[in-house]
Amino acid sequence: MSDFGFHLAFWSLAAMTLGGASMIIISRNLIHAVIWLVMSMLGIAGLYLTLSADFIAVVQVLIYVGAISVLMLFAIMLTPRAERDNSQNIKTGGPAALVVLLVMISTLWVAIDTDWGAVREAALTDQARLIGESLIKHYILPFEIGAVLLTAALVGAIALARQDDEDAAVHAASLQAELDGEGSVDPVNVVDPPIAAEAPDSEAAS
Amino acid sequence: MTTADDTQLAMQGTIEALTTGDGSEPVVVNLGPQHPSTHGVFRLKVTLDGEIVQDAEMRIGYLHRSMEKLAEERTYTQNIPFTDRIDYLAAMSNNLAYCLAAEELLGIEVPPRAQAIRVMFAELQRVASHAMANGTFINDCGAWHTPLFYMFRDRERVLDMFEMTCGARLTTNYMRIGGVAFDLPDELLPTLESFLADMPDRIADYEALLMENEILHARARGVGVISPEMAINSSLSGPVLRATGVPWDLRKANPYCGYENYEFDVPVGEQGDCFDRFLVRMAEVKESLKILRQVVDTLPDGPWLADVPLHARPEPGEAYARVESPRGELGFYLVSDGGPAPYRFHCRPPSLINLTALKEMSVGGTLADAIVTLGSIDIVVGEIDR
Amino acid sequence: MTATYDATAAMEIVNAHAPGAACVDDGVLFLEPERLVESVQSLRDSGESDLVFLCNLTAVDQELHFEVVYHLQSLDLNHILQIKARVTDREDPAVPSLTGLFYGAHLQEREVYDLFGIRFEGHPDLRRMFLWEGFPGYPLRKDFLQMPGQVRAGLPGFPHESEENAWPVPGSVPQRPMHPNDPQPEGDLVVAEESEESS
Amino acid sequence: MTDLAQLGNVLGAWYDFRDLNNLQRLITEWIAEWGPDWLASIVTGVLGALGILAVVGPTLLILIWVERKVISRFQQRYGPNRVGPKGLLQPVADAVKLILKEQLAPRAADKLIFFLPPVLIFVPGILIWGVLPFGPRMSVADLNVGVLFLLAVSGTAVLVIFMAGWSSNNKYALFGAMRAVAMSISYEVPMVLALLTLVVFSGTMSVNGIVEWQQQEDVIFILLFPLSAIAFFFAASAELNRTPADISEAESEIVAGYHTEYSGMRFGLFYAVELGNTLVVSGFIATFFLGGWWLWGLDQWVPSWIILLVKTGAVYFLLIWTRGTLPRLRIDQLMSFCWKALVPATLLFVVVAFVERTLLISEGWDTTVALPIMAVFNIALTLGAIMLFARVARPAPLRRPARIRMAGSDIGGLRAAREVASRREEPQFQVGGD
Repeated sequence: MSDFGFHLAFWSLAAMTLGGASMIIISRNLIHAVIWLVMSMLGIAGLYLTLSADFIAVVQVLIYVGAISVLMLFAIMLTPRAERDNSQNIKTGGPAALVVLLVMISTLWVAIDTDWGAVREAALTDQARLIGESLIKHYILPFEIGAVLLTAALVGAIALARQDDEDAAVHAASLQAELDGEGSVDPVNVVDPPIAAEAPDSEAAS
Repeated sequence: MTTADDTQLAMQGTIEALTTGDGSEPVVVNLGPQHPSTHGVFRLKVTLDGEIVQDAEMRIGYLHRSMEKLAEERTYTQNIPFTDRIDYLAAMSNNLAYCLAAEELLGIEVPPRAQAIRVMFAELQRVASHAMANGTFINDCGAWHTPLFYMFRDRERVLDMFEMTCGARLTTNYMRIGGVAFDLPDELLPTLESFLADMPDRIADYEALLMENEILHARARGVGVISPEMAINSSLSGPVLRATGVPWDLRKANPYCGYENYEFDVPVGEQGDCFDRFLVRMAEVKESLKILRQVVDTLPDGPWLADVPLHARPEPGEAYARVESPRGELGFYLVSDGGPAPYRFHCRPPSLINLTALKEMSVGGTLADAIVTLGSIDIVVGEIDR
Repeated sequence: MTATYDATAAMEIVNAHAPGAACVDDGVLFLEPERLVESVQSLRDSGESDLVFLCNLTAVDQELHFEVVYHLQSLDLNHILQIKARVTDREDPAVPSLTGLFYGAHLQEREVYDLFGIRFEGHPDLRRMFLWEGFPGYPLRKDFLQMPGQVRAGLPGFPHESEENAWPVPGSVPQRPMHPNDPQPEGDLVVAEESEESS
Repeated sequence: MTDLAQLGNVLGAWYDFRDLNNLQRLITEWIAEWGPDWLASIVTGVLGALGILAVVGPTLLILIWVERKVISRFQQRYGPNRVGPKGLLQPVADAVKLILKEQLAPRAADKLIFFLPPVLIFVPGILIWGVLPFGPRMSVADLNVGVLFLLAVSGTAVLVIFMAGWSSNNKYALFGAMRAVAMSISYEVPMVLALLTLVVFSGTMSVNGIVEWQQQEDVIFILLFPLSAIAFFFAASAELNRTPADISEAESEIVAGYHTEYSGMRFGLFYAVELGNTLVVSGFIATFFLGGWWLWGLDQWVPSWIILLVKTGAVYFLLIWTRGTLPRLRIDQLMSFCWKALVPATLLFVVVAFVERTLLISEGWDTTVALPIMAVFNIALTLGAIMLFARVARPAPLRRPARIRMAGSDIGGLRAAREVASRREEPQFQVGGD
């Protein structure tokens, strides 16, 4: 890969990644935010590719784009509609921005300060095999610990996903109150807008 | 789209779901009036929790033409074409039921040849109607139109026979008070013979294709179940009732047009689920073919229309005549005040009354089950709304 | 062959449970609307009549009163019985609902309510079915959209028949000759074309 | 005969048409003579993409015709036969109609996200072709992680479908999208496991590597791992939204699923990509399980890509066949079939593959003897697993047969019903059951 092609790829991918990341913060709609996140993830996957890490790139797409983002979308769809607004985060984001800025500066400082031993020779051709072998041969213990941890997480998730009756009761009570007071609801306002006004999230999750 | 009572309904559903410990919000989904599986302008409003149907409410009337009122201003003969439009997939049966009621009012004896022809066309209509019902039912189960097209072949042949007899395919207007409008054309009997010769093979094809189809079993077995007690209490009739195991067939119980002279059997199901309805219809087609065979073999000669004045004025009185239409008990209740037109013209629509139990059958199942159940009831919206 | 169940026998069964609730008039069993439910229940539950199947439920507008007509069928004994209930109040006609006895009455009663305006008291979901809520009037009543001067709704007679009932009196419903070859009405009948021009 | 052979030699000397890669190599070598080498790699990429588009575009049009024609034949009708000879121009006419049609968007739709999916859906739809080897050196990118790439790219399509369904602001569309997502997540598991069998056994994650392994060992994978092939076929048809698993666009239930609100060419794009995906997945099934471009030496004589296309066509025909024949399963049945039948079965075969691979590599069994034995063993195991599933995992209502009895002279109500039901004799008609 010549320098020009490399630079072209790097800068466009970097722009894609960072642009997507900023749009996550800016967009008010959580679903939009997830879609920008996906764009950012794809940019990162592309960056991996420019570093000849094709296995990592593909795994990035497989896991983050294909799985994690879908998981996030599911989580959003399962959230009550009122809590799906991204706008409050912007208002209370001052201190958070400060923290993020500090982290970013320190990371940048470390990145610039470190003497990166650039790989000049040809890229590894069989990374998947190497990664697999090192996982199974050299790092078998951490690998197994990770597996056990994930299994535990899976079981825990199922246990947590069981319905919490108290929450439901509170929610039901508030809805009932709303319904009781609904005698005076102006039917003109109720026809149609509930969906139209709330934009595309009709309720439901299968 | 959402209306005020939709919203209220949804909220009520939410509250119910939350208090019963299942925390998801219900959705109201309209199946119809324009929807691929409602077979007409029929609207089923289902409240869904995820995919589970919590409530099913039907909204009908999109095809309401007020036929019962219109019929009060037409003479008895002029009303016959209306009956075609009531159940346009079984026009012959409707013609027949109405003519039987009018004949009862007028006290007319129908010649034997006309009776046999009536039986012939009523049974042909049953074959055609069941072909349509079973085909669309499999379509509602998600098949990609193939069984439907297979069954349309048979229906097509029946409709061809209608066409050569009375010139119309769908809205036949063939029966008359006192008989039938035309005698059988010469080419009909050979056509019918070849039809009867081909059908057993066809039915064997369908059985091979559908009856042992595991996916069809999975979709239709144990779905839309109704008990025989509930079926009787809900006034269900036709294959829906017989699928529950109740052997009630008006052709046997109250023979008309000389059905008592023909040998046939009444198939009944066991579970009362959608698959049994499908099987009962399949078996009924076979029985109809049996009847047709006998009709062809014993077709009497003679006049095909009794001498009935076109301007018939029945004595004041009333009549309730019913036939076993492909969809169930189809009755016509006529009241005469001695005038030229019926004073009251009422049709007992099997499609509408069979829908009574739709909610019972579909609540608790999934959305897909509700569609299959609706398909298995075999509705004709023209008959529901009239 | 389905037999017609003897109305007198049915009357005896009903009167045994609800004395005086039933009477037979011209071979037809009439039930008193107030005690309709218990009367029909006795007919349904009695092993003798066994009328378990509600075939048909409809109504007839008899101009002065409504008749609600029930056809009840026994499947096992294979007989059918016609029952009528007279509703005399034309302003607010009401009969008790049979939905408690027959689930199958649900839609049929709604239909009658929709088209005749007869309320079925106790029906869990009595709304209009074919027509929309707020539709003016009840179409199957004989006085629905009756034109002033018209003697009664319906077809008064055949064209070739006697003079007085041949065609509507002038000023009533404008009618078009059914067919050009049909005998054309005489007199100053308002024909359709003319009425279109005048209106 | 000799003339033909000579002609073949002449042609082969100038340009070996069995391998279209030669053409591309000629071009890159020519560019390398005068241009910078980044230009060569860009031109190679563009050429590959153009090549795919040039294949995919017309193929899609033909496929629409083929599918409609074949389905019509299944359904005893002619199919399109008005536009052009044998109706061949029907897809073109349809495309023109779709392009000219007004493109509607619901007023309450999320406009940006609503407009993107028809375009975005093309990205995975085209990318996935990149790793399909049409010949020994004929794939746009012979990635070392080709199998993983295939899964990753096909996984992203779900996101686009979700965007389409959610942004339409239509309940049918949302239902379709959620069903598609749930289905895709579930069926990715048996799909991955089925491919894992091959990867473990052949020891490579390159798609071409898997074909080469089959070529080297003279065996096709469907013989070695039939259950994986079946599972992959079913999972693929589920991911492709084809009957019996087309619940995300189940016509009789949710109208058209996620693309209910798309009209005109927007719908056309979804439709085209769906067909294209069907074709490419057929190609991958042919590649993974039927030996791809290789066919017991025939690939020496016939261009490899023709062999692949023929195999692809066979698999595609199978997909059309199932679509034309079978009804649709319900979503819960599909889910339980996936998690309770396909996943354990494919997992079992992963274990089997591990063991057999160990026997071959570590124990040094002779492949010419061992592979046939393993094939027989695996086929027997597959049949056993299917039988076991049919016996044990069958849902309860299906285990009783459905019976139709003839009422005979018993006509009546409940009493007659009891009488008919209590009759000893065999029912007239009985289907299903164990």
